[in-house]
Amino acid sequence: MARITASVYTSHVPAIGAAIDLGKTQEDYWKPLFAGYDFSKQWMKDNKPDVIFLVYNDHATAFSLDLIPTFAIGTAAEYQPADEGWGPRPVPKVIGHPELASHIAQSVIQQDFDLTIVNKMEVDHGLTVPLSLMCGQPEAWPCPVIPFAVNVVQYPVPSGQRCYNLGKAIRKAVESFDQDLNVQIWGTGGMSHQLQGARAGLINRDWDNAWLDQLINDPEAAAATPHIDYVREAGSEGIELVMWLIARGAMADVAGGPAPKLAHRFYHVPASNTAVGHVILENS
Amino acid sequence: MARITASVYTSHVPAIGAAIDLGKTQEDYWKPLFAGYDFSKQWMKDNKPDVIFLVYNDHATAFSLDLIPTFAIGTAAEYQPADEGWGPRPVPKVIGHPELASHIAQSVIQQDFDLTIVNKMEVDHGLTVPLSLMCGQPEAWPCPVIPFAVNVVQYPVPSGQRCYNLGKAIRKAVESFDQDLNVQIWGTGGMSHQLQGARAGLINRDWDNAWLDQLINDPEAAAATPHIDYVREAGSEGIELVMWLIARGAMADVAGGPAPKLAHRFYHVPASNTAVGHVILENS
Amino acid sequence: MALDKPYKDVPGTIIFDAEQSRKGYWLNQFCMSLMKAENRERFKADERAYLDEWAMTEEQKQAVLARDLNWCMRTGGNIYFLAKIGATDGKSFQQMAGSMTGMTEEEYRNMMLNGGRSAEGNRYLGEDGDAQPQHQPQGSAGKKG
Amino acid sequence: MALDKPYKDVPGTIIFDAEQSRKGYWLNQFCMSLMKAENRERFKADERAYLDEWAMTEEQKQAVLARDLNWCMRTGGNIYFLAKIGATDGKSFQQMAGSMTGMTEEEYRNMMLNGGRSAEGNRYLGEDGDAQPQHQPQGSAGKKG
Ligand SMILES: [Fe+3]
Ligand SMILES: [Fe+3]
Repeated sequence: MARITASVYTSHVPAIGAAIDLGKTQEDYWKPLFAGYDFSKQWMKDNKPDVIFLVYNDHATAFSLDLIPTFAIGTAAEYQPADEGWGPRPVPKVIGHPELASHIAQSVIQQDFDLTIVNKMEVDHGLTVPLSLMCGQPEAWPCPVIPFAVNVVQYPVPSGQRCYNLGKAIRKAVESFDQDLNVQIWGTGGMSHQLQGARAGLINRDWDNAWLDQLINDPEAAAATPHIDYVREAGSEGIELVMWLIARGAMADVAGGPAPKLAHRFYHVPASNTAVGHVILENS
Repeated sequence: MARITASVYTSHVPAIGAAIDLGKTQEDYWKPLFAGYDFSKQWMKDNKPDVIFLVYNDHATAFSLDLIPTFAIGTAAEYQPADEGWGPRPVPKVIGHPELASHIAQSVIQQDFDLTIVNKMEVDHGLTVPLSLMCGQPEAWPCPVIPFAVNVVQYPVPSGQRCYNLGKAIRKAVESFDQDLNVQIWGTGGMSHQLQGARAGLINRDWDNAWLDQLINDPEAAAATPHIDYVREAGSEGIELVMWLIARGAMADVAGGPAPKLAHRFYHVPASNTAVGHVILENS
Repeated sequence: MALDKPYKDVPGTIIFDAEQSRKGYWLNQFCMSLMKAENRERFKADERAYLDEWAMTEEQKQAVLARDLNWCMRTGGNIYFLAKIGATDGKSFQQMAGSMTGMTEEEYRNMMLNGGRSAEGNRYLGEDGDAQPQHQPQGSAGKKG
Repeated sequence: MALDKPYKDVPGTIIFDAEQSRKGYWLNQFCMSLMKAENRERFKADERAYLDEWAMTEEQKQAVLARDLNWCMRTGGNIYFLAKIGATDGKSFQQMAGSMTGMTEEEYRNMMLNGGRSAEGNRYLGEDGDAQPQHQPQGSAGKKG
């Protein structure tokens, strides 16, 4: 039986990808940020998963305004890093897990989540930057990845509660897969940031950390955060945090199991326009 | 306030489109079928809607295996009839209703239906054949149409219950639209047919009519029909009937209003491989 | 436990699920390409050469060249995709569906005019209806045997 | 009653909803085209000619030519789409975001290094924070006034 062993949460700022790709991680600006992921890189080696279910959002890359899926699951064999305008990131291609992805799609649709199934897609920084942060610069990513894209670009985006409930459905789906697989679920994006208008650059350290406390210890409360709170308190792009709730909803305690172990927690301002948050939770 | 005044249900067999386009409607084979829609064409003139919300499925036309949305709503200004391999049907282009469509999308997503929003799409016989059956061969369709495509091609398709609940959400969405619009909702596809394998040509007149009875008088029961019953009793393509439940769920009685008036009911075998069912229900 | 697939015991029927979809991906994508008139022309001009542009298995290509829709379906084809081949050949959906039963066009058309195939005996594998494996092919092709 | 849009009272912020999306459709689709290197080259070679290939309004074209991202957003642009213009110009997301505040690059960078813009006074229109309309443009450009 497949099982979800841990969840990882991290911001996915494009400038972090550029810093890694351009060899700037030891510069004064970036050093404290990457230091926060030293633990995580070692943890990834010690806790290598068989598959990563990676929740992220597409940033007008694979999906234009022609077609905007609320939830899209990648069931393809592989995904190329996209050219977002600066040229594609020099990172390995992403190998998928079609069997598990199709299985999860089937199970989750039967649990009344109206997924879009995607067999051809390029992946942008939303997916590749978390991999870089957690795995460094390997020749190949350590395991297959199932991309799961959430619309947080055009309103209305799914509610935090919907995302949290989806996480519960994903856990059930994973646990009904025949093969014995160690699956991690990652929630990415956030934390507070606003990339637009006169209010660009908004950061809310107190709100972010209170939300992290809730995410870890009282996820039902975090899931109840209304959209407008994200916008008002964490900036218009802070809404990306709903994606963390998908990963959190898939943890064992939500289904009546023991509380997860907090393996790591990190917070840093700034990375470009953004507050970076990062948490690792392990199921016991 | 916009309101749903009636729902229309009809099969959308491609051969019916071909019979119309090639002027064969008065041939012996087709005459009894089209006679069943004489009432409906007059009814459409007497009950001209401002907008038709047209639930149908794409038959590997706009959506390939690259991307399969469970539910896709068209918010575009217009849609061209597709070339499904025989050349495009010689019918008018379909004019959309972007404002109402976007409004419904927003409302329904906030009611936890995970729609895909589509701004560029060609429409196939699933959408154009019902228009031809109900409107004949006009220079232009009588009103704007919002295409709503349901995946019934690749399993798992959404359950009948999910579709029925979606109908309820669509009714709420329509009723929260500011403009005073007369909206019809059409559910298309079905009834019993199987287009594949040694079992091709399956028709189940008794089952179809019992299901129609339920659809009209006990829609909760119709919505509870499991997928496997459609396949076993109504053929592998009979599953299209789940789309009728979206239209039925949007009727007033489902939300506590009075029972709808049965304006018309018709059943005919065969049209090519298919049993044709057709119902018109009016809200009082 | 794996997902429930209750549709595996229906005779003469392949449900197009994720497993079939994976198997038939390139076959079905090839079919989609026939929605463009210029591709239909290129396919008709040299079927083999056109098929070789696609990452299909050799068996899938043979099944297409043979216009054996049952064979196409076993290799992952879906009828709505395969219909683009029929459309390219100028065939109707009734001709395509009928071709999968072993009946002649006339036999299949008459069956439909007489109310279609009965569900009796055709609901579960192991019954004795005309769609069951032990009764294939049907129609005059079947009666020859 | 119409749908609730509680996000209309946040200062210096345009939420990209269906209404904005309809307004900005061609502007944003033009931006998407810049994800191909050859289109970036063509755009750079003759911006006006390239823009004229798209069904954008004249105002949208002017806003792009002026590289005024606030103006682009008012005409329906979304920042993730508009970012492709910045990428074509070799700009970072920080440079793009900063350009919308009226601050110089250095001022904006320093604000971020000092912990970013505070939410205080910037939650509701009508408060007195630095993102409020009465305090635009910000930074040295603002101080000149
Ligand atoms: Fe992001
Ligand atoms: Fe159909």
